[in-house]
Amino acid sequence: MSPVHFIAVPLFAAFLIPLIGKVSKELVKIIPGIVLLYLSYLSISLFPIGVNRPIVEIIAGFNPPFGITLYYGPIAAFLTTLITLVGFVIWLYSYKFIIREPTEKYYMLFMMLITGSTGIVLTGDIFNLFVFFEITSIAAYSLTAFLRDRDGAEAAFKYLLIGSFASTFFLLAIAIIYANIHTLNLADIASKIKDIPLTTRLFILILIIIGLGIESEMFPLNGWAPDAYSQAPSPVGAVFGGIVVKAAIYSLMRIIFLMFHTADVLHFLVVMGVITLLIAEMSAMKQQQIKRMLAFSSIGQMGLVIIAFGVGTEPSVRAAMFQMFNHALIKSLLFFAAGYLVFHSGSKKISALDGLGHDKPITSFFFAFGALAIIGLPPFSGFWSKLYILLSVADAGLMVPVVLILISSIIEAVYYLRVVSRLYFYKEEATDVRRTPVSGLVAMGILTVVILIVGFYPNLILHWMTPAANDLLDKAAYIKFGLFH
Amino acid sequence: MYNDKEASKIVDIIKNFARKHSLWIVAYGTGCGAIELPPTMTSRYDAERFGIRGSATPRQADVLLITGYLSVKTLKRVIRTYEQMQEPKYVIGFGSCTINGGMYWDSYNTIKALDRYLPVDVYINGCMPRPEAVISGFIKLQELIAQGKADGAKRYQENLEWYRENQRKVIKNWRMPEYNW
Amino acid sequence: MEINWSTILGIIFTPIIAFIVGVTYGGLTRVITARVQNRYGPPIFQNLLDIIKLYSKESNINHGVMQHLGPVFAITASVTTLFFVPVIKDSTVFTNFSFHGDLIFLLYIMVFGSLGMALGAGQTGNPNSAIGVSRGLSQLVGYEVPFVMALVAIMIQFQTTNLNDLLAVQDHFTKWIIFQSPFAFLAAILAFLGMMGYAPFDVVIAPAEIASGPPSEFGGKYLGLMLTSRSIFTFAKLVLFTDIFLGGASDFITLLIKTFILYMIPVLTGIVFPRYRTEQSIRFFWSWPLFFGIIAILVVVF
Amino acid sequence: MNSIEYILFITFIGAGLTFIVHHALPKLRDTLAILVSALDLYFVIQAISEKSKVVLSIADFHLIWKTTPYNNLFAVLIAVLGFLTILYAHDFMSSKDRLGYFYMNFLFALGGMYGIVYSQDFISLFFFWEIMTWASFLLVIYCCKDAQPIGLKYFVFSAIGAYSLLIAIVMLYSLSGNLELTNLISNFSNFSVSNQLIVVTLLLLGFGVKSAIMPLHVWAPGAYFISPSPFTALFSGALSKMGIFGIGLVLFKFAAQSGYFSYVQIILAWIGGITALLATFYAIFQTDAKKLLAYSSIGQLGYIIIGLAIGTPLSIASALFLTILHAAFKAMLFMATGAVYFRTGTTDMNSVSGLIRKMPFSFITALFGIITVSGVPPLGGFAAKWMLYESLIQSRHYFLVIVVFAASTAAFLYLYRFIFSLFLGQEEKEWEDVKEAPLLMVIPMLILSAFVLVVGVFPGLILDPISQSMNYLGNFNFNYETSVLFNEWGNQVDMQTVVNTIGAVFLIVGLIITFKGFKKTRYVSTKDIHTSGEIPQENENLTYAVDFYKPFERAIAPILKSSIDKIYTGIANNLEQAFDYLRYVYTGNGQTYAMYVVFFLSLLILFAELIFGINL
Repeated sequence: MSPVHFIAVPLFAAFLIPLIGKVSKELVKIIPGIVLLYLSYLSISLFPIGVNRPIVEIIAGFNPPFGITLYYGPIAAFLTTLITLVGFVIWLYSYKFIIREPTEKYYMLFMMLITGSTGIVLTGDIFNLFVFFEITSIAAYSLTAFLRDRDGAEAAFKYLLIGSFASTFFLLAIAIIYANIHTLNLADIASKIKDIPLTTRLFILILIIIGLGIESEMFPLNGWAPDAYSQAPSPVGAVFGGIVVKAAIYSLMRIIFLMFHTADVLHFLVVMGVITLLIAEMSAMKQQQIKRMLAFSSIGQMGLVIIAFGVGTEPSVRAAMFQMFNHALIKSLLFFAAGYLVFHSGSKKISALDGLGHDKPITSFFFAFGALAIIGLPPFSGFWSKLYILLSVADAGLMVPVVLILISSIIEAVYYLRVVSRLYFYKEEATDVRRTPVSGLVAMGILTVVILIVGFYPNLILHWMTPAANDLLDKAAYIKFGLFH
Repeated sequence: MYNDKEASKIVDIIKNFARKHSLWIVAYGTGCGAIELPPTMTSRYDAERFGIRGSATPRQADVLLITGYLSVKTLKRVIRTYEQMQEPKYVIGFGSCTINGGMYWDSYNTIKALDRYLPVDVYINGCMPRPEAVISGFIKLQELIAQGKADGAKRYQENLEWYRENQRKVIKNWRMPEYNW
Repeated sequence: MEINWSTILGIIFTPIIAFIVGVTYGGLTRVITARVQNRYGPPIFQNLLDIIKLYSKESNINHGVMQHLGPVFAITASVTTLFFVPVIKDSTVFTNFSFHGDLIFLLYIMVFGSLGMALGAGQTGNPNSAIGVSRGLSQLVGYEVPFVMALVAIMIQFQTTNLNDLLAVQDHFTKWIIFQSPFAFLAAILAFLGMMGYAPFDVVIAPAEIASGPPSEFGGKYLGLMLTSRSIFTFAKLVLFTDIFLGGASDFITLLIKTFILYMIPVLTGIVFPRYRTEQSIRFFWSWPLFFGIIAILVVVF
Repeated sequence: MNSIEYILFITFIGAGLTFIVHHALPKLRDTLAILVSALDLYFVIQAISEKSKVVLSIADFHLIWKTTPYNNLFAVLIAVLGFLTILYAHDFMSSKDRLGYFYMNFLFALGGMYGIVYSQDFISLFFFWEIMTWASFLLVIYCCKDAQPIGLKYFVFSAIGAYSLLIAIVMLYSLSGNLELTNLISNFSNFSVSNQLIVVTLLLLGFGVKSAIMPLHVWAPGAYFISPSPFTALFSGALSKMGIFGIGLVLFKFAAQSGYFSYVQIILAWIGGITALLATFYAIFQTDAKKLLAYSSIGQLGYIIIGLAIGTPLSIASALFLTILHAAFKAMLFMATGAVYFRTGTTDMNSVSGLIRKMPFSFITALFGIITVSGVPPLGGFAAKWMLYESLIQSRHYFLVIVVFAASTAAFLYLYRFIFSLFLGQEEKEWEDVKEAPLLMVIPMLILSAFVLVVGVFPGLILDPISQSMNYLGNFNFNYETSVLFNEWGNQVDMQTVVNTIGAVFLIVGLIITFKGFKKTRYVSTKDIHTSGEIPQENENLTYAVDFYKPFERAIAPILKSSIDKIYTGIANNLEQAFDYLRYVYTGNGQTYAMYVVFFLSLLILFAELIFGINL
């Protein structure tokens, strides 16, 4: 029972699934569920340990800095829990949603994606990070094109194009680092980074920012996102919004806080975050397709998270984590609901949603709920994280970002509420009532309940955020644990 | 002390005195007679001396002044106006046309004798009667009122059927609201 | 409030006197008008005869309870106004409740009647009545503003809102407020023209246009009641102005003289002027009277 | 568990339950809602006596609720109005659908308001402020498709207000580490003047939006117009009072400490005055009863804001008095209008007319309502207006008092228009078979009518709690008796004498006029009028309704030209256009995206030193 399972088990499952697919289709559908259930159980059971004292696993006997280590600290614990839980819910949703053959491929890619993202979160080695990154991205590319239609293929190609930029630059950065200080262990790099001459370090920083910024949807590197989100099947959208991006942002922040933790870099992050937020929300305003709208909205949310990270104080990082958590849940809920709404209305257009509130009352209710939650209205969980971000940003004395964030959230409110009122009030009579499959409803129900509970007891999450934030901010501790445990 | 019969008599005297000295006329300016009213009211023959003045609506008026011939169409309006007035109310037929049709004696669409359709209290003959005549007519009416003999309204009530009959005879499209008491 | 005989006497006699004086003034108006138009004119008690005649009408009609109550509202307002104005300066009988109310109360109770009247006229369903009411209310907004300005100026100047205090202030004729703040007087008297509703401000009851407007459906006892309340109200307003500007009156003779002089202002203007259109009269009230009012206030401030 | 906990708990749980009950067994839904509001009322009364306090630790904040006289005043207002409106809603809404939704949001709004008034710290205030906002938003868009843009406008403006509140809150937090009211009040004087001003301005802005002060009022007419009448009554009566509540708190707890208080007062007072005047002018030319009432209530809130801003004891008293009274009479008027709507299906003043004999109780309610609004004695409105004028004059605001007086005189116009068009005038054939509203709708109206009458005679009854809450706001003392009001120069007006006089004369004359010639006095229909002898046809329209105040409109034409609403709409449209262009940053073309990446890279490399600095 060790963090390794987080990577090994889904990877193994991923390889197993096609073989089983030959035997029975049903089993294929079941297995990921079991795996994710196990992983969530594992993550929850490991959680207290990881939070108290980081577990450092050593792969294949070599001690760090030579061997590959897994660093299971508080933040890793938190993120793995988040990933596995959201993953489980997504599986629950996909169970009835992904009816299109070949399902085993879908689940295999899904498992690989889980593997990759948990790996990104866990690994303590930068090259290993790159590898997991590739796993994730490749899985993501192929999931984007899963529907095998024209738009999907196009979106996947764009994603691949931009993604290849990302991996190239990231790899280049790693190469330069290795060439200079002959190590790949993050902790080790963090301790030695100062030996690299300044210009080289700047170059590395730029390469990393671009390489990881692409995956974490930083403007202007996020061109792939809207297409990928909107063309991929809905659960995949949830996967992107809930898992991939979170992992990417985590890795970006981890590297920046470890190696380039200076005021200027943080300011740069804040500025980029604000730009990302504003531009994303503004472009979301007039979108025609609902899933594109959701995509832009989640880019905006990422901008918010980047701002909060960029402020770089302990409460702000805490707030950022909390926001990541809320966003993962709420955006998944929205994607789930939107998935069935689109599926039912038979068109991706928002204008086609008129009066669906009467045809699909429960799904529409979930969508409305998610909309209210993501705008940041009480008593939903979104309110607290937004409040905390604002408080922390203001505490750092940055009033301008506060105002801009609020303006952006007014815009957000406008376009979400437009959709909601379309759902309920644009057509009064129900045309044909169709049921959403139980598994989907259960998935959405779970998310809703969690959102409400967290909305009323934010401490449930916040309580664990403080150590996580410290883990991210406290470079010395990371080096200490990462190198000699 | 007076017994209440005499008391009521005294009250009647006061009432009649007041009525006599304040006659508000609603002048129904049909035909040519209307032209005689302005001189009657204005400075030359100042009729206000006798408390005579025009009133804006039949609700406030006491005297209905029919100046000249009445075509059948007009009769309808006149009847309506008369019935909207408050009692006691008086009608003055003004000019020969109201008496016997005057120069319209053989016209196909004027009424000849106003008395068959509305209870006239005082006629002023002449074509046209001069303002002096008009004023003397008013004074005659005042005398009648003082003696309590100007009971046109009462007559109209009592012989309503007769009046209605006559009215219906000339007015073909009879669409009048009932005159409820 | 303590009941004593002087109060009761005042309550009984004030309205009667007010009625008689008001009616006589009404008659005088007609006589004077006649004289100006080179006529002989009616007897001076003509209005009294009219009112008695109207009461003695045998049949009456109404269009519903609001029309029935409209004139009652009117007379309530006028009598109440009268009761809250000290008719005779520091006499125990004729300063009825003037200590229990003040100018602002008077401002409001004065519109009370016209609003009640408007409700009554409204129920008749006669378009002319509605038009008259709309004109009247519009004009009300016109002349209330300068009037209030004048009153505010005076209130601030003498630090009181009670009429008796104002009377106490102007104990000698040099201290009359008409001399102390003439601009306030100008504003108020111009507003007074509108208040009395004689030409050129008689847009409300414009007999030739809208068949006497609001009262056009009122006849018999209702009209009589309206005329009664109008007589009383005229007197009340005159007394109010006398108290505010002309230092009140300590006996009836002075009261009659002062009120008569005041009364002649609207009457004489009314005789010689044609009628304004409604918006013209509103604009008039918002031009010169407003200007005088502002001057009055500024004079007080600096 | 003490009363406040009960109140919040019951209301929110009740809200959820009604929604569920609506789907399970709809019969009980209304009863449940009424029960909840009744319980709230009971516990609010309880809370007054027991002085309860709640501290709830949530997300490392302490949310504090406490009963102070000021809070109780508003809480009672909300509770009573909520109870009556829900009672009214039972019949009014009976024919509608989505009732679970309606009642749930109704109770959520109520709960939000309770949370606001009892809150003693800014987090809980904001928390419930937002709940109230979205609940009311959902009720505004309740009816139909047309309501959507209006509701959105309402939400956007509320959001602007709420977020300016939030910015202020955030500033306060960063300035003085916590958000408890008592704490902030004591620390406030330590802040720098600029900070004080900014915070106060933002707070006033935030609260001002809800109470629809002039430049930010544009949401109100639409929202009041489109929302279902029972909620409109609550909306204008209680919900907009939350703004007043906040403004009072800000002015006398915070702004009073800063050196610039007098300027704030002047500016706010004039804003209130202009609001009152312009809103009245706009109200005069409305053709829909509910829009008219909406503008009217904007104007009334203008008076209240003036009263608060002037800040003399009498003026504050008048403001709070008017707050309570406005809740009552505006509820009455909206309920009466709702009753008309319930029976005729429209509130268009050009089409409805002559309902007085069909709906006498609604007429009486409307009559009392307009008399109270106009401030004519003997009803409650007079006391409030009187105190306001006196305080304005005695605090030497000469021209403001003129503005206010002009506004309240002009108010007669729209009030008469309202009652004339709906109830008086020609009794058209179209509305022959209209009946009086059902009992449960009439009862609340009559209760409120009785209330304004009693308050008119004995203003002291209301002035007692008001003076207590004023002592909470600061040491404001003023002189009054149960039925006598005094101004600061010692002049008095004795309501009882007034009422006795008026009553006596009215009674005597009324009896005389009724019984003189009783037999020969008869009722005639409104068709039997002086029409120069012409006999009006059955379908002939004799109603004078369209362009009722044309002459006045001509007189004040220049004022009406400007419309703030247009400006806002223009801004919104232009912004949307801009966004529409801006979204083409994402061309959907892979090469462009790749180009972005390259550009960004080159940018960073070029300005690396500049951006990331040298101390990396």
